[in-house]
Amino acid sequence: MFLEIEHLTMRFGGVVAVNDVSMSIQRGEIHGLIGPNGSGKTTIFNVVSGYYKATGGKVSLEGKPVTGLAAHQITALGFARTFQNLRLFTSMTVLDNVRVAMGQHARAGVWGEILNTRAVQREEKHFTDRALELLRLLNIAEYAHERATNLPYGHQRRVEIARALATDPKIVLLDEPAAGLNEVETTQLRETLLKIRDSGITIFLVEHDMKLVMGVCEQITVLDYGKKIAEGPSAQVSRDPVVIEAYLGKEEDL
Amino acid sequence: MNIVSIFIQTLIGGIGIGSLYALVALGYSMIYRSMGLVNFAHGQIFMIGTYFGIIWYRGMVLGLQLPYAVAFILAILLNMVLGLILERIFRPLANYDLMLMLLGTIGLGYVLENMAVIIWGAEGFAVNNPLGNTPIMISGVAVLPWTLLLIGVSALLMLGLNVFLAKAKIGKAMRAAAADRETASAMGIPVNGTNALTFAIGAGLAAAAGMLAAPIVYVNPAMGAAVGLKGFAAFILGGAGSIPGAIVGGLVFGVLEAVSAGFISSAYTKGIAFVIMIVVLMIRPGGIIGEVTVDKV
Amino acid sequence: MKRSLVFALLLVAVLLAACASPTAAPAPAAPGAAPKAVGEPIKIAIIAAMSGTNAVLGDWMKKGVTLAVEEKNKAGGIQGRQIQVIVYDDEADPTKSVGLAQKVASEDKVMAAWATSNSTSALADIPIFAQYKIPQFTNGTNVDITNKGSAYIFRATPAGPSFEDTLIDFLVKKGMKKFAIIADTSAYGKGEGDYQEAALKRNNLTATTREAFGIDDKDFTGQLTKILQGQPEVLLLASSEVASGLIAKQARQLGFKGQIAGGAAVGTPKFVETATAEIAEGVIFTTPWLPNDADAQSKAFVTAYKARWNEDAEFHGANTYDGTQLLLQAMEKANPLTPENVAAEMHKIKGYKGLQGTFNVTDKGETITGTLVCIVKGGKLTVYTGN
Amino acid sequence: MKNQSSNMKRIGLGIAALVLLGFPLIASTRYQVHIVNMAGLYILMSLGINLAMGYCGQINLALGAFMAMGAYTAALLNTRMGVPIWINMPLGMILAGITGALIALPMLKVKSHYLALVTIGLAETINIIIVNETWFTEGPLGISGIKMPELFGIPIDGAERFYYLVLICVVVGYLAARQIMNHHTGRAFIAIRDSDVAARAMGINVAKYQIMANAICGVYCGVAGVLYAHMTTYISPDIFEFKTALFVLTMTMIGGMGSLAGSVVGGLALPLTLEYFRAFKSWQLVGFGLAIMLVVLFFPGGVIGIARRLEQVRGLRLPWARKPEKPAQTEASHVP
Repeated sequence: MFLEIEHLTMRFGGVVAVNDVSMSIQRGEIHGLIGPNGSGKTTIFNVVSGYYKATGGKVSLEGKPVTGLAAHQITALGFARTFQNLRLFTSMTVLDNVRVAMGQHARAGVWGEILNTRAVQREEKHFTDRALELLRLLNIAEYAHERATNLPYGHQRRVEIARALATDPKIVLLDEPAAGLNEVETTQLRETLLKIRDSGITIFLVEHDMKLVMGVCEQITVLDYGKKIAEGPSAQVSRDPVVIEAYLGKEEDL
Repeated sequence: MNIVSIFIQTLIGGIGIGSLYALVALGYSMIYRSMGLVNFAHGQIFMIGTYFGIIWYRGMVLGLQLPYAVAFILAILLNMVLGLILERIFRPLANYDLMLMLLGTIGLGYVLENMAVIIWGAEGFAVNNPLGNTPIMISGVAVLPWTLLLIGVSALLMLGLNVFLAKAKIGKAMRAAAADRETASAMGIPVNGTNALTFAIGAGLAAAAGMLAAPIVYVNPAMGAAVGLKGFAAFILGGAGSIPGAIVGGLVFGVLEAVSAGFISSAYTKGIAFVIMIVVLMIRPGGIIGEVTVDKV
Repeated sequence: MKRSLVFALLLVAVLLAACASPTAAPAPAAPGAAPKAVGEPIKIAIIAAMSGTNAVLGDWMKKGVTLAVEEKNKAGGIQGRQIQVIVYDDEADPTKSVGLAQKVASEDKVMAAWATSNSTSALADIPIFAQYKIPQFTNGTNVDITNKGSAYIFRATPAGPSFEDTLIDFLVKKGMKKFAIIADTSAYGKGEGDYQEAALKRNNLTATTREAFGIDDKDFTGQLTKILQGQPEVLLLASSEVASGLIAKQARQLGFKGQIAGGAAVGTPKFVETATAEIAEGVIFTTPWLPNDADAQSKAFVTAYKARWNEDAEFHGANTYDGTQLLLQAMEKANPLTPENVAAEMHKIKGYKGLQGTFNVTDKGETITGTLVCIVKGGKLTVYTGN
Repeated sequence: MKNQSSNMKRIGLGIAALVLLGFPLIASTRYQVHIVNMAGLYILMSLGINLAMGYCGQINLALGAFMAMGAYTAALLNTRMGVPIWINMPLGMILAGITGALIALPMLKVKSHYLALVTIGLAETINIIIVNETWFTEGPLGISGIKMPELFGIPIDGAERFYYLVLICVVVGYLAARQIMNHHTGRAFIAIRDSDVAARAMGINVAKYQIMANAICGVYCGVAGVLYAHMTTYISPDIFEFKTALFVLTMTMIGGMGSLAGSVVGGLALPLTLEYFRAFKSWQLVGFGLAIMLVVLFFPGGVIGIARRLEQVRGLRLPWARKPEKPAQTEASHVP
């Protein structure tokens, strides 16, 4: 298995946010994680990416254990993520937002940077080129030198995705990337997701927009009250009566 | 003297000075909880408050020599007026970054201290003790009547403040405004007004501390800096913004100093107090009573 | 692009502004050069704490020096030239003091400088005045000041050990054996504490306890309680006037019945005021000069001081007055009148009778030794006359 | 157009370089050079604190302790073993850097005003150690008789010659800081300040960079300390008290926190302005206090902030001028 989550439990004081959830993700797939608000989706993301320390259970990527590592170490293993509420580096340009995420590949060290050695210059050029490439992938290259927070909301979402991709991940965790986007933007996002998947990166997606989820995800896991209530191919899950009752039933407008 | 009475003797000294720290720390805490402002000029407000009272007691205004109790009340009232003015000036600072608050209020400290130098001179004076310098002996432990008064009045003030915040209508309004500015505002509480009152009470407490300290210390414009720093330490140690925290912090810091001076190493008194404080903060980053805010993702 | 330019120009503007500072003299820098013009006043600088906790020391220095200079000016000045005193506040901060020493040496081109009333700042300034060959006067008591090998430093008052040796020899002679020391951690307090310990050692004694405190401390219960456990006969104070006063007060309140004693700082009205007359009663100290001293010279000084400053004279005013008299003498003799020659003439002064006694300037720059044992009586500082 | 502005820039930089190189010649007294030398040391410290606090967002009030590390290293080695400044400098930098790194350790746990107090406490503790361990540090009286440096037999003994040493250090320090900020390390600092949560997700080892920022700050202050010791030839513990840190912070703030140029402008402007107003004694300090209050209340971006506002530069922002999204992280709201 590529990503393996086993018996994951997360408690905050007396509240059980995630209760004994196990699931697995195949390499190269787009895997959706859905469920009503407060069902523990973001908590799972936060545990997987190292922000919370799981109360129980374990996570592993390609057989290597992830649980217990610090967030930046987990990123180094090949995880990248975006945030539900945008967390861009607000005083940096779009380009720098993306470049800073490549830092784990910086070999220079502070001395090399001060001396601005040939190797550092090469590395810097490589960062810039790669960052621009990612910005082009997300169609925001023209804003490279704008301050990130000056961009429209939808574009800021794309900067977050570009930034996540810049860490050179094996798997990206996207936390509601379509939130706040209009229909056109959502369509573009869908194409972007497919492009990312096609470039060999696995996607783990938390999303409320069912059309998007059903359109791109091969596999879906459904949570309710912190428990897994269903999983399987999207077509199958969308017909699952338990899911309809627990989730779709509550939000008829979808 | 046996070891127990030696310890008690040391402890009383620590509680005395600790009560002063606590009163000053309460000022920090009151202002912090209402406005989110860390007022680094509070030591100087304490100093000004002391002068505001002592000038009446020593007949420095129109030759009027008023009784100490009257001077005490005047000090509190005058300093509260100063507090009201300062609150108006610093209202915009409340939403700023800590660094800006730090510098802005330190700037105020410079102004207050040097204005005091200009008005009252740099030299300062000793204030005679209205209750005399003869200690009361209780089974080998010597206690100055003034120290008892100091501890007693401090305790009363702290108790009074707690009751005021808990029971009085305006106190409740202040608590509400401190807890949630917007909701309080929506409920019709004049938030700016309660903030001004909070600031004034903080300044009043500082004046009270100053007047309680005056007969046992030496009054000069530089007296605020040291007390201000220790009051700040007490405020942080107890837990920023917590009323019981400020009291506990002040007493702990005072006792810590006295005990390390008497029993560990007097040369390292301040160092020991600070190191213990740092260790406490490493274990409880929110202070002894303060709450730790979890970094939400 | 534009920003770098703005920045560069800002930089230039600020630097040029520095060159045009309002106190700047138009002449180019020439270290140690003396003013040539005949009618031009001779300048003497005072660098001392004029604000902050030590302000009182600076104020006393200003009063003593100014009084001596004004008297001389009235009498016609030096070689027909008037003397001008320029006062600078170093806030007792050595960094500021060093800057000001540079300033008076290179901009004001002074004939001599009083720098400063604090031992640390005085020490900091020594290399500057030595470099410019300008005589530097201090009333700081730390022994190290004259041990730095400068030919331009002069101490207008006895060094610390003169105070403490006399004091402790006297007390030991009176039969005291158990001494405790409480000293602050400043240069002055720690220095005096060390001299007290050394004096005790000379008498084959050691302090029962030596305790320290920070200069900002107000409560000494911890230290004093510990000291009292050793049941000392004498409590030696080594700190500033105010802290010494507070400690004396608290020691008595904690039930200390023995002798309280100390050096120069204890022999001041400020100490008595802080401790209160009641508690200061009987405190023994040493000083080279007391305001109610009997001889005619002192009486004249006390009267003149009171008339000029509307304030009672005290020890620091007297020693800076004495030092300035030495300086004026040296300036009279210096030919031509340059700072370097003044310093050389200073070293030749022997047997001058001043307020504090007879001055004999040594190679190191000490001018006087010897202190009197005194006692606080009825709230007044008096010479000890008992047995 | 572009050519013209780059020519203007060249001319401007050329004038600046000339003034900088010729300053001791056009200064009318040695004292003026001394004041500018001191300003140079403050600029170095200000650059350090700008990296750690302005860019990386780490409150640090222990600058005096870092400076003391450099100064005491130089003073002790020079007076006891005759070690020259050229060896003391790297040693002082290393020791001050290590001190900076150690002081950063509590930062990993303690935040905001708690951190302000912790750094004050650590600095005080270091000061108390210096005061009390007389056998090693000469105690409160300080160390005198430090030698001024010498280079190839030429003594660097006056303020004028020392000026060039300071100038070289400031220029190198400034350029080094610029290089750091133009590369990954600098970007990581800003990322941590803007959102340490996101920074971690981008693979940035927040703790490592926080420690590094403070170590670098320590190195800058260490350089200032070594220079100070050899320049004034005397040091004592009271030089390195809290007020020094405060002074440097104030000048950084007046120049512009989060801007390297701000460090330079503030570091020159504040000491020189104070010099102008020396004659006003206590009023000078009242004015100083009022000036700080005015800057904080009305121009929180400092001089550089004003310049930028005039320029209307987009894409850059002064971190300290912003209001935090939620006012002042109200822990207050948790209090019963």
